[in-house]
Amino acid sequence: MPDEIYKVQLDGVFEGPMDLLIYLIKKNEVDVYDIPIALITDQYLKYLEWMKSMNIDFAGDFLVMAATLIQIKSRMLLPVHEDEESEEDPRLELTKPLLEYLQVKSAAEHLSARSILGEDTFIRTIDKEDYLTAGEDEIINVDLFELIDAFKKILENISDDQRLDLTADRISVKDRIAQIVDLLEKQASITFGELFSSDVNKGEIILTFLAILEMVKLSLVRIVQHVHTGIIRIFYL
Amino acid sequence: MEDIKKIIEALLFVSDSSLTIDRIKSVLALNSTKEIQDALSALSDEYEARKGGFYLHAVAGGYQIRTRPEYTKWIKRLIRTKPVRISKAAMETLAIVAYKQPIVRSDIEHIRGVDCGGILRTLLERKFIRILGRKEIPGRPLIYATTRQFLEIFDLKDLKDLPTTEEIEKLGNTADT
Amino acid sequence: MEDIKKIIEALLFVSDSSLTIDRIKSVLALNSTKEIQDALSALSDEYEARKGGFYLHAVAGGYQIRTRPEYTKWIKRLIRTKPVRISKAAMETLAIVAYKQPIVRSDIEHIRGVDCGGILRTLLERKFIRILGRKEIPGRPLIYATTRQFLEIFDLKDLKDLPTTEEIEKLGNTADT
Repeated sequence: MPDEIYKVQLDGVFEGPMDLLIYLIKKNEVDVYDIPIALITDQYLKYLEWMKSMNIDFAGDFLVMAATLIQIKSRMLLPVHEDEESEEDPRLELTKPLLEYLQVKSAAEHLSARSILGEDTFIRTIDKEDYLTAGEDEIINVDLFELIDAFKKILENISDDQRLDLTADRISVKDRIAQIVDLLEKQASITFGELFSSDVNKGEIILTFLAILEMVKLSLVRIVQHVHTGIIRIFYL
Repeated sequence: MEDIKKIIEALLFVSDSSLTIDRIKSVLALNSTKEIQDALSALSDEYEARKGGFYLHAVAGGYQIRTRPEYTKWIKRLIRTKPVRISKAAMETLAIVAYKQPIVRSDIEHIRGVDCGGILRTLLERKFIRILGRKEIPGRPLIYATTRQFLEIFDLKDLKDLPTTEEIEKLGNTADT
Repeated sequence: MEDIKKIIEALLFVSDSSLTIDRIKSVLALNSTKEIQDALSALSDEYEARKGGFYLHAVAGGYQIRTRPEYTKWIKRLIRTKPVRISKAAMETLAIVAYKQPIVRSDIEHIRGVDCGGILRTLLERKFIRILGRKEIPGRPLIYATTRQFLEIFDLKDLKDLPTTEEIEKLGNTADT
């Protein structure tokens, strides 16, 4: 076994536990639908041991799979009662994901085998600048990833305490502010009642309230309460 | 007609992605789809007749001028650019996104059995995949899907052009034996 | 000879700069300059005869396929119309506004470390951002935020759909492919 593993090693370390399992199944020429669980578990664990002895780092996923294998193996050892015929083969837990992964592997191979642009065929690469008059610098296509990427690069250059306010909550408040501004742009003022009527849950109400507070702080709005009716109205400044 | 053909040829020559008929229509401010279709097929016929270094290819719902595969060897000698080369792990992840889209990261990782964060980032960067939005489940994870560029790179007219997994398996089985 | 012409056409087609005869010679591993010259003039004659969207241009001691100037107008329309294009500096500024909104100019400039006046104006003109109001601090600076159009362009339902910074970081660094 160690020799064989060494050979495998030359082909590259296994990407994950599924990769290793599929290798073992192919090597032993066994049926995915009828996996000799004891044999495969044994070889799987030996491989992990070998990786450890070679000081090769491997992800925790390998250990999770090892636990799964051992569990299936022990369930297989339990006596099957006549009346429990309908019980699922414990190995199905392994077969289903293995089949799915095998499908993915074939699909990936199919993609690799296609005629790939930039590899098997080429298009013209032209300098768009020739056609642009404005002195704009490097032009990129707008795409959400570009936006995230731009922000990630900025983040790398700012200190930690400045980034604390970038959690999902803060973004929700910002979102609510944008919605309120949209409303105010249409009608200049809005009552508290109108603003909260659509809010069904507590979280939403708090969010709206936080948004209004933030807007007041930013002097985006002015809040006025009518002396007689008690109606609170928000004015867009 | 003659002129439209020439303009379209010039457009095809500078476009870095495949041009849809709708796009050509809006650039030319034309209403007639037929005129554009006729010009495109006339161009294609011409390129086939002269059998030059390039041809008109229908891909990603549009049209693109590409070099003929028989000259790849020479082109590679000229432009020593980084080849597209995609790692096996990246290709597997891309295949999962392509076949199961829209899909969230945890589902991809469930299938592959390993962390895919770095690979997803690479695929995003190379514009093979994009973020579609968020899934309305706890944690509101990001949803991934393939891009138009993915279709262009892998020479697909549309997503339906991808063979089904059963079709691939049949191909694989015959190749194995 | 026929073949050399086609190969050269494919090379000219993909090259982003002009090709010298020496360069072509080395790619084709040919000794004869004449053969290449003949192929080039045959190509040029062909392009002139068909009067298509492009021609062979001799520049800086080399050759290049170029689109005919009479179609520049259309090409500009193609490049300028969608897909939306934006400069890198503008993208950075837009990212700051998107994630830190509502935000004033001085804060944006503090993060980017450079003047952003011109870029903000462009982003306003293109309706990516809008002015929310003025901050009640000395100088009463303008407060910026993104627009509905911004969401549409980036295919976001709302601002909550923007990946959070933690998510961005969790994606980790680009994996080697």
